[in-house]
Amino acid sequence: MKAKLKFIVPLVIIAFLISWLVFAGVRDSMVYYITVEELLEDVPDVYGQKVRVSGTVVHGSIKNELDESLQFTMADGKEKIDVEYDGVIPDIFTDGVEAVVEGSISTDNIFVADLLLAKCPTKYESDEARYQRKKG
Amino acid sequence: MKEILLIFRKDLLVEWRSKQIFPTMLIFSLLLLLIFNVAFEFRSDIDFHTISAVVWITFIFSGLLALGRSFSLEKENNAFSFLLLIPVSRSYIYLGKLLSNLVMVIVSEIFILPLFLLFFLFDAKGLSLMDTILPFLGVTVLGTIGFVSLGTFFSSMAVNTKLRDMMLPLLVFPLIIPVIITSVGVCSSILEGRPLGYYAFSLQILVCFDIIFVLLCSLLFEYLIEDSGD
Amino acid sequence: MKIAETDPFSFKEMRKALFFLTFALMVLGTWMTFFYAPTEVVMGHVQRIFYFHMGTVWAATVAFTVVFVASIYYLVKETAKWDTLAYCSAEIGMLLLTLTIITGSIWAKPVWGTWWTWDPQLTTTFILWVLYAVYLLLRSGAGGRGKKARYSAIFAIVAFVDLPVVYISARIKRGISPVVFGPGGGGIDPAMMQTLLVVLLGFTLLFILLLRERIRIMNMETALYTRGR
Amino acid sequence: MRNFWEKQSDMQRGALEIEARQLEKQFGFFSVLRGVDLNVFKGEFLTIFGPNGAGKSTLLSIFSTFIKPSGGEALVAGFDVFREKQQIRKLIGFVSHHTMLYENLTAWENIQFIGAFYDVPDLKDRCSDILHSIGLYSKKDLPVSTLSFGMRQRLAIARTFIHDPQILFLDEPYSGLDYRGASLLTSILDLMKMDKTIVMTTHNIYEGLSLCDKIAILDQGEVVYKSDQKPSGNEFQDIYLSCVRSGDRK
Repeated sequence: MKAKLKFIVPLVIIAFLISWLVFAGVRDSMVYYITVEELLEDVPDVYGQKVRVSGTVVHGSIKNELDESLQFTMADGKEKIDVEYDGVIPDIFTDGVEAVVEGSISTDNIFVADLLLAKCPTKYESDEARYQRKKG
Repeated sequence: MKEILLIFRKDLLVEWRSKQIFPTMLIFSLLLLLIFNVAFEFRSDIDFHTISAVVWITFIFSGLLALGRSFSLEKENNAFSFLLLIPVSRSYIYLGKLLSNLVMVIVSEIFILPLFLLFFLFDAKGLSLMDTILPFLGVTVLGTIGFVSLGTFFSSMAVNTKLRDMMLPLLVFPLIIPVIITSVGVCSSILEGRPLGYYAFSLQILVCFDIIFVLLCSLLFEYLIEDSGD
Repeated sequence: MKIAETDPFSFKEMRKALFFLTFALMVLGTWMTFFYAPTEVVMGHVQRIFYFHMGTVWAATVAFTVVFVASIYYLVKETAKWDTLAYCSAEIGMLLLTLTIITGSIWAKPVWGTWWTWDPQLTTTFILWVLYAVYLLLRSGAGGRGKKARYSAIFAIVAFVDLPVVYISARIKRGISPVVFGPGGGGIDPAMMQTLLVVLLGFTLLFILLLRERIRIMNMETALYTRGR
Repeated sequence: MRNFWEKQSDMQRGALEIEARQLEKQFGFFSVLRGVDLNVFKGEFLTIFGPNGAGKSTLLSIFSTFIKPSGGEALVAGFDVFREKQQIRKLIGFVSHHTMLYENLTAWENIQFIGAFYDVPDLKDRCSDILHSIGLYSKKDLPVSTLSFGMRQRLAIARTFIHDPQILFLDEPYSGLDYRGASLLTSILDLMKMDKTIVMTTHNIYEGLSLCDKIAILDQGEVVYKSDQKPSGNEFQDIYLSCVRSGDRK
């Protein structure tokens, strides 16, 4: 009995701690990216530092002309920032998509990105369903 | 409880007599320090996060060196077998070895840490004892408990495998990643001069990891050291 | 030496039935993936790899859970069959997880714009992969059979504690990987859901089929090796 | 100085001290012990012979609680090796050809470290008694690494008696010993067998036969020969060769 207890008590503690970690949430363990708002808060300390920022692409802001780099505005709540990017553009990159950019902000408040990632949607729907929803 | 202290005392006595592990760890750390500085081309603009990462890489590499050695010493003349004959719960044996390894690793870290901060931060401006050094040491102790608990556990496994000490980093590194992530994060926050509230949650997580690992390892130790004879 | 004796699951008919059922479901799942499931509105046809991706990651999860449970049983009972089960399951799980990472990568390149990024979910999956790579390595380097079995069982148990972290991490704030199901998830088109369920069932059966065959082979190897002892 | 080897006890022959019933051990798929039956009574000396890999060491490891058996039953001093390990550990001593000493500690520290785990009254006196009795008291403060091999071996054997175990397991104690060491060990064992239960495995036919009360031969995990009388050397060779199947296990 005593031997069993010696086994069970630690197991219960381990189980409790793991579930605490799961449910209390690993809140700040690793920030994969910051938001536009957080980025602008850190100005001017953040000039020249390499950061990863996420935001929504503002409708109609994408300028993608030949021989020039891609330019668009990324927003997040109230804050906005202009982004410049030269490289491969993800297929789903378009107006209203959530994007993640890696790079640094220059002193004239333009974000120069080395890498542009698009987040895939968390809601999967078919063409038809969206058409129906828009109609209704 | 008496048994844990007996094993702890014996281990420190063995190390005191042989003076093998401790100097090796120190010199190894200094060499790593040199290599990092050379690799960074003696730059002075290295950010706090990189410094914390470098410090932790050094702690873990030199720490694992000591852990591997501590069980090889037990295997000489099969001395460990005799320890297993003693009427003591096997988790006490584990806790005794854990305690002695902890003391050795932490003491060496206390020696290394000021050197690192000095070599990387040069002027050490803005480093106050209360706000930086002591919290840094506290986190170091917490992180070290996490990786030494797993390290002690798996080094007793590694010495019995064909690959011996080569196996130890393979077993330990992937498992201690949570500890590394958290410790490095907290250390860089401390260097940046953030208040305690900023990283308090990470500290809680770190304490959680420590408790989970120590409990799990002392539970499983009995199964680990059973002599399979082949 | 009668091989049949060493195979605890050797019911010939059941084996056949399982094989055909798995085959049928996999074919059906593939057909549904390409012809039944609607095209996703944002990502287009690329999104169809989602079903295969989910299938492999689900089966890998099942596999690693089996490794964990079998490892605990081995430590308690010390009978070889639990070790065989754990080992065979780990091998298949490793294969499935590798496929998961590859399909995920193929999916991420056009959609996100990169093959790999250190997003929390990707990182933890990678750690999981490394853990089981070490598990298989430990088996090759441990020494005798008894030691091999016990050491790898212990490692598997400790490693499994890392598994919950993998699943939390998808829910960590601000990952780039999608959280489709559960609270905070976006949801999924019903036809897509049906396809997914068929594929998941197919992969579960595929895992069971592979596991049984692998155990059979393992037992044959052992029978050969221990013959005449 | 009192000779501590001669400890009077009220033990009498007759009670069952060590018992194995259908003892099984598998390592993975390999059966190392298959249905071993053995009885040793209080005060008896059993010698187990057998070729390499017969399972002798495994059997002793099971009795001394290093290894958990896979099946069957084993009792040491009435305690079950599955469940009552700690009680057994208090009563037994174990000697092998490994010295199991810490090289960097002194002779005194080695003995005292082990003694501290048992509830030995007057530990210090006991330690010095032991060191006197093996003639190493003058060297008590030297690290073990500076002692000769014979001295270390003596120290290792003597250390086993720190808690005055009533049962002794000796796993190939003669291998690696030179002539002097071997004769010392024999004389110690000769004294010990007065009041202790001893099980020894050995390849050394002469020593094994001269000390024991009864013999057993183990081959491929099975007891192939058991006898309560000890045969002469020549008889034993005939028995051994007829019982042990030729050919290695692997």
